[in-house]
Amino acid sequence: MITPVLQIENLTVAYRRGGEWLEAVRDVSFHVHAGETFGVVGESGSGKTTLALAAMRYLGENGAVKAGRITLAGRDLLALSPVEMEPVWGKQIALVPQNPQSSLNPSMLIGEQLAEVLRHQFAMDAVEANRQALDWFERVHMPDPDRVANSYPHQVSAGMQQRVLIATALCTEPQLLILDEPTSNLDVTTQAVILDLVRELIRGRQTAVLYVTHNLGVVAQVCDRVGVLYAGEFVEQASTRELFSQPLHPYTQGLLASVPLLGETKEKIHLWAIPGQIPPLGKLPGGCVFRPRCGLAVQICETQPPLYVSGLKRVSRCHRWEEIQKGEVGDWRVPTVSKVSAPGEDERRRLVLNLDALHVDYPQRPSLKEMLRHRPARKVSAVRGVSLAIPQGRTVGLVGESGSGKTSLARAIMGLTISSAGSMELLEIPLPASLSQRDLATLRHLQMMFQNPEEALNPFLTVGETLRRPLIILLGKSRAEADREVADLLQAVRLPASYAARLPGQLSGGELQRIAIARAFASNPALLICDEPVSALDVSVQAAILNLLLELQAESGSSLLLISHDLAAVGYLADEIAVIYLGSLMEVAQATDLFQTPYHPYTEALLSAIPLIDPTAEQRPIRLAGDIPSPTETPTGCPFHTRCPRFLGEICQKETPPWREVKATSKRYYCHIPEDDLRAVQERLPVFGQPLTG
Amino acid sequence: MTVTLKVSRAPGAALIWGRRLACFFKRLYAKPLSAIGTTISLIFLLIALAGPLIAPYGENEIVASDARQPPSTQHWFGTDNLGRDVFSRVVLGARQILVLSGLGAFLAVVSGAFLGLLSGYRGGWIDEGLMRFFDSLLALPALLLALVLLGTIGHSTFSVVLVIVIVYTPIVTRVVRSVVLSVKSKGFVEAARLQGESQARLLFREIFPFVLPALAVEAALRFSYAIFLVASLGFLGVGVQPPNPNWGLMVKEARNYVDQLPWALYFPAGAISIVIIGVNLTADGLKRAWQAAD
Amino acid sequence: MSRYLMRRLGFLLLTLLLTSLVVFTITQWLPGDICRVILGREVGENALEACRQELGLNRPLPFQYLSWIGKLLTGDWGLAFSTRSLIFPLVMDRLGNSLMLALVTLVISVPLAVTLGSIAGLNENKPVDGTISVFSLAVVGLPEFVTGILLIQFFSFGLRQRGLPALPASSALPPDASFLEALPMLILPSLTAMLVLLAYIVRLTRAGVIEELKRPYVRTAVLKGLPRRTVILKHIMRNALLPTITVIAISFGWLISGLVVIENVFNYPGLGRLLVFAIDRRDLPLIQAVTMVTVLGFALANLAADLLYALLNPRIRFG
Amino acid sequence: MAMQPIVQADPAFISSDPEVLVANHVYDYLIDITADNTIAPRLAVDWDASDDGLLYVFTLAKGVTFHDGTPLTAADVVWTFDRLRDPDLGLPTKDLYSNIDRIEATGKLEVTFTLKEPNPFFLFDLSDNHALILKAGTTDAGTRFNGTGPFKVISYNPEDRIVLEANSNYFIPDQPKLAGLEFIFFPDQVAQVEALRGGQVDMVFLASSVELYSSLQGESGVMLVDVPTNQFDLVRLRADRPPGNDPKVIQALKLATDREAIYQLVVQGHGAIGRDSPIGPMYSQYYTEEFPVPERNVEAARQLLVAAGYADGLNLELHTPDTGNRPNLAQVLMAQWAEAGVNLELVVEPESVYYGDNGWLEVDLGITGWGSRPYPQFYLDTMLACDAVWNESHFCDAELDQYIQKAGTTMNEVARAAAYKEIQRILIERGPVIIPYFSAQFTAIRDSFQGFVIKPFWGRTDLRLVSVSGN
Repeated sequence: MITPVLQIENLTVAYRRGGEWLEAVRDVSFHVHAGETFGVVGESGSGKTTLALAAMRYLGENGAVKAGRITLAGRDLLALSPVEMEPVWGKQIALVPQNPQSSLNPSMLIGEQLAEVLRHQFAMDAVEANRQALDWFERVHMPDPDRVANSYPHQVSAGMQQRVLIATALCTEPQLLILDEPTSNLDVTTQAVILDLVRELIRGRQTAVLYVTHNLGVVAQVCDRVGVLYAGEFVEQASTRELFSQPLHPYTQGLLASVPLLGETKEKIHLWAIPGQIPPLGKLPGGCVFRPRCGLAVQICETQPPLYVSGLKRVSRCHRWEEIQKGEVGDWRVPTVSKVSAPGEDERRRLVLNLDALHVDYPQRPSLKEMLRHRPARKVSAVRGVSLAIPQGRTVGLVGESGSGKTSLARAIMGLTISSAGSMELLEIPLPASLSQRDLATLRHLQMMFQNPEEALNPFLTVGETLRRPLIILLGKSRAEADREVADLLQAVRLPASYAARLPGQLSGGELQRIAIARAFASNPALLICDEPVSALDVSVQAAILNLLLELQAESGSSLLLISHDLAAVGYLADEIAVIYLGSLMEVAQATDLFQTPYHPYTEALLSAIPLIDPTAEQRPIRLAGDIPSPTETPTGCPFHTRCPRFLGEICQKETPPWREVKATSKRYYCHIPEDDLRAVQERLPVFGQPLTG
Repeated sequence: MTVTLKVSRAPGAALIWGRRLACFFKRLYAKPLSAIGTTISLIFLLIALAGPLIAPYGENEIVASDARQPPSTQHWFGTDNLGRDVFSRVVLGARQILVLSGLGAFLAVVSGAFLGLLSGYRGGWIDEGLMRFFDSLLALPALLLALVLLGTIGHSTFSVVLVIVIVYTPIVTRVVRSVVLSVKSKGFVEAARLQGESQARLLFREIFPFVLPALAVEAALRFSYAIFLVASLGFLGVGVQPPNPNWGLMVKEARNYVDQLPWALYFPAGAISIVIIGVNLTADGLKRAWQAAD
Repeated sequence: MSRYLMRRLGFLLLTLLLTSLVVFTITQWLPGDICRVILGREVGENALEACRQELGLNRPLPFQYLSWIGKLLTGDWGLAFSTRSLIFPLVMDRLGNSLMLALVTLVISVPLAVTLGSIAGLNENKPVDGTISVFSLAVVGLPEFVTGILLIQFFSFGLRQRGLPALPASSALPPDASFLEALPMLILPSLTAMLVLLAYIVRLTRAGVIEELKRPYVRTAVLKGLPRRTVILKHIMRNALLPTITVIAISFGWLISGLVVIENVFNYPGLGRLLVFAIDRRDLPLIQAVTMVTVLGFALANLAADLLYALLNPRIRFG
Repeated sequence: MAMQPIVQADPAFISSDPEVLVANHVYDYLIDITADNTIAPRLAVDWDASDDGLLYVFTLAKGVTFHDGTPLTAADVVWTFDRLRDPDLGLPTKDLYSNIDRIEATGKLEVTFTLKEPNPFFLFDLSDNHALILKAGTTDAGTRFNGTGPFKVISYNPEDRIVLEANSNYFIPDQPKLAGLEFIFFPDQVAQVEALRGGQVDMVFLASSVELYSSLQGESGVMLVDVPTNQFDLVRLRADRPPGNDPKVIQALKLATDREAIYQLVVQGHGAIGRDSPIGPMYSQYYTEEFPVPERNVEAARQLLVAAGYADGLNLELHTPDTGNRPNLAQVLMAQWAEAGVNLELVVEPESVYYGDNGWLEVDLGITGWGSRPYPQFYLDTMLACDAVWNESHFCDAELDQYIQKAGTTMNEVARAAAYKEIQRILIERGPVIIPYFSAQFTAIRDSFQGFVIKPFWGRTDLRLVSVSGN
């Protein structure tokens, strides 16, 4: 048994908060061999980052290792003093951090930040170090390495910054590489490129890799073995293939069931949501830590389960793992029972919202030169002529990456940002561009939900006061009536009536979002816009919120505009989906049709970039070159032509493409390539595997 | 110096505010430094309020026979060249300087809060115009502006208060404006706008609670700087009329005979320093308590 | 970068214009009669009238303002009413003295304050941080005149009474004194100014360093295996010093206010004493001239700090 | 030497001590006043007056030249005095010399003055502070110094210092004894004392500041000179409108004032106690203590005020310049009068505001400082006579006026002394003025200097005789 590079046994780490010690990680053991990629999956608060930092011996002042051993290539790290750790940090361990923007020194040239490591670790002279640095930039496929080396971090895109950090980490050929959520802040297309790079660099080396993330898809595509972390404890460890095909712990099964697979619409399956939420640090239930949320909890579960060996190099911390293995209990993927929303019989259903060539521009502060030569001030056009119709009672999804203008569109509809051109109609009545010009009746029919639950509620007002306000102002109810209705609203979002007296500070992210939903539905609006409703929440809580939105929409009959970067979640919830890129729509189709060929090249790239949860599925890699162009100089002709893998040439650059109808489906797409050519090319190689059957 | 705010809110809210203020004070006394500072500030506040009761003599009461005596049981801080009891003048001086600076600082904070809220929330040309004007006022160092103003509108307590307001309102406005700008873009403010909340209620129910902690810290800071300014003006003999027991003026008068009557100089000078240090420590404590509360 | 420069210059000019308006209107309400000051109190009415006419006090205000601005820019600052002497050389000479005192104070206190602030910041909540913070909190409290008088009592009287060589208590600089001759007279005033400035800059630098330590790029630097000294000097200090530069500009404003008091305590012939002299004499043009010079100095200091900040901060330099 | 900054260089406008001292050494007077208030020759070596007192003939010293070399002639003297008395120019000496009929140069070095009426004090008038002889036709006396005096000006830096050097061809042989003079200006006196202690200056004029004087006691190497003078601070109440026009109020204020306490507290027993009349002990031949000054009686004062209709207290604003001992005097008065029910509100102002247009000649209650004059008549003519130009108390008493007129014109010494006695009686009985003290003048000079004699009006001190022993 060759000694593993990283060996962690019975590790317990605790943080001091206000005098008492709270255990973030309890009795964790695992090891990583050279050349092996071990994934640690867990939601926020599960202690995965603490584990990564503990492995590097870089806990903050108030964190300390209470028990256990950490050995790196046979050497006990806990015995070393910080000064002795310096060479270890330099040569043997390396970290790729989560948010690249703030992990580079803002006032130092990028090239220098890499060269200084080479100079220090290998005693290179300046010239040699700079040459090597440029060489490493080549290896991480950095476009135009010279320019990047001589520019500052704020002048390059997030993707490029992450490449610099990867180069910095690998340039000293460390024995152990730790990646802490390296791509969670990146767009899905950029993430795909970075993941390819990581896989390529690891394959050639004997480096042991510890990959920490909350994204199941990424783990499936990158890691060899996986450990599932819940509330500071490993509940399961297995090879990636075994874990995804046959999870042996209720929490893992619940996770896999609560994440919508690409292509699964609400007609096909009903997402399983794990009830309750993650226990706060320091208040753990007795016995099995997952007991309060577990569907299979029985009497024995009150005793702390050990890590049962459930297979070759496989463990599971569940008393009933054998029953799960035999398939007797616990399968949550349940096909949809009832038709959630009856598709509209009369096709010419009333349109709740109709956008006609909507434009949103932000004027740039003109520089003195421009003022003198009175050139028109440059402007950032975030939304360029979007036309969209949302029928009564239907859910329309709007999918796009950051910088695609989806939030600007939402704010323009709500009147928070004033649209510069185009018209809007709400319930077939013209909608004034600015919020201040709209009367209460219009406001009542148009509500919005925000992304960050922490900022959705005023921390100084109780939940009751927040919910009471729309009832009084928009629906003109009296104080007493409003108070009574608050209880009903709370009940509708599955929260006890006693929450009315609570302050937002005392609630979890999931609960806050539920109250935000209650507030939005309070005035029974015709249209509710949700801007990234679940992206700020943990995976296990997302499913519950998506299902809640589904049920409330069905009950109230209002229509929903769901805005997100997560194509899978939108695919599950929306009836119709529109894909937006650089302020213009690329493709609009019914949910089911969107996942059938022919795809607009951008949609195709999106689909191939999303990491699938099935490790066995193959995906044809289609990668977009360069970065999203800056909104001030928008490309002529087709906006996507600068990065389109199916670039035809002159025609894409010069002429704006027509909208093409796909026969026998509801799909329309915005591209010069005719339908048949597209279908021919795309059908030979499926861009993403078929969804997990059964 | 506590900013007493008469907020008529539902009982629930009063309870919350009560608890919030209580924990504020608890935190103030948590750290040793701010504990000392708060105690000093409260003691001097007490002296200012109970001034006439404590002071054995009037602020200008002259006992010709007792002139120029060192500190004794009868005159704790000794007497000055005109035979006035230094201890009484320091105590009554406390009232005069604390009330003057307190009033000035309070008015500056109130007007600063209002202007800050207005320009922060409304933005547009009001914000631009106000900020440019305040920039020009801030270009004049505080004491310079005070000297020129006092030199012109004449020496009276009213003019000193006016100077404090003119000198410090721009600074408070800037602080409040930055808080408003950061809160204005938060989700719940926009949600309130989307639900038809009126402008006024939006400003005072949604945004103002966030401004309050920063305002309290700024108020304490302005209060200590105001004392600093009033004392300095007193020393320069501007803005205050003898026999006003302004500590700065007492130091200036005592300076001529510092060799024979050193106590007439050291006690007022000591008083000034201790009060300012006390209020500074309190302001520092407030800032830490507020940051911890976040 | 040039856009940033142009905008800052634009603001500077606008600020100066507005300040000149503020100064001009304020000084118009000066009670007290200049001519009475000049001609003494026994003079007859028609002599007063002649004097008012000569000094142009009767012309309508806008004209007075425009002619004042015109003269201000061309350097012809006219005669000081009370001393009947040319204002320009008088103010420039006093400006020279004030700048000398200010520079001596800044040259010593700024580097000292930045080092102390950084040390306190780096060892947050350790004993060394405690002592530095308490010192800076305590000293900020002492008004200049209190520290000034205490220093005189101790270094001047105290030493002389014990027969030791004592520092001069008053700094009445002979007009053509060289720097060396003036040095002993500069020690006490600049020491007083330094105390107030030191405390102010230390606290702000300390906050800057603490803020910087929390930033993630520090963790990256440490995990690169770089020695702690390089991490501190090359990474942390470079970014921590940025906010300190704006602090130094603001402290210049503090210094000017402080100097007004210090110059009066030590009778140092600087702009501060000249201003109090002018206000006491209700000498209109002298007050206006001194105030505008001070404001110009203050505004230029702010501009210099802005530019320095932009140069060192790549985010602004490269837009 | 340290002193307050001078504001005025043109002799015609000088008023403060420093200004007179500087002018006194750059220019020369026709005739000078000695330390004991007698007339002494200076530019005029000899003079005689006609029996009817209307004609005065002066003979000028020979060989006198201005600093720019031009010789002094009678024409210069005539031009100087014509300028001083010219009604159109409105100079301070306009009224003083209004009694002169004409002035002629009756010889190259001989000048004759013809008066309209006899004036026993004419010689004193000619030795007034402003009467320094200028070169005929001088226009820029305010900025350029061209006198005949013992010192020449090298440099004048208005707000910092003025440097003089000895005038080699001064008409009096072996004078001045000092090689040069340097007057350094200090706005506040405390700094002047520091400069003396620090060795930066050799002489400091402390005016009437008693504190600084006592603080320099026992300072090694410094000689302190204390000279009683007739300089006094005048507390006066406007008598032409309420409340001042009611004699009961005046009497009440006098009764409420404790002169002994003021004398001890404000001037610490230096100088002399005042008796409410400008005729101080310095004029031994006219000064009398015959008439008793009202002793302090708070109860009587209160009764008088109640009788005058101010039962619930008399509120008054007391204006005073912020120089000399006047602010201290104001604060002591405030405390003393408060016991009698008079509530004062102090308004301490810079001199430029106090002597401004609605200042000392308008306010109801004020404190004005009056310099020491060689002869008392000056005060009576300019301050107390009905038509006096600076009658700040607007007091017009026929009987008093009659005595003033008599004292100012009679050539008979005995008659004049009797008139002055009556004037002192009237002022004590019903004059709306309180003069609590006559202040001494203090000077501190390094003991390495000799021949230093201070005059009552400090500015006229003569430094020509001062010399340095080898130190």
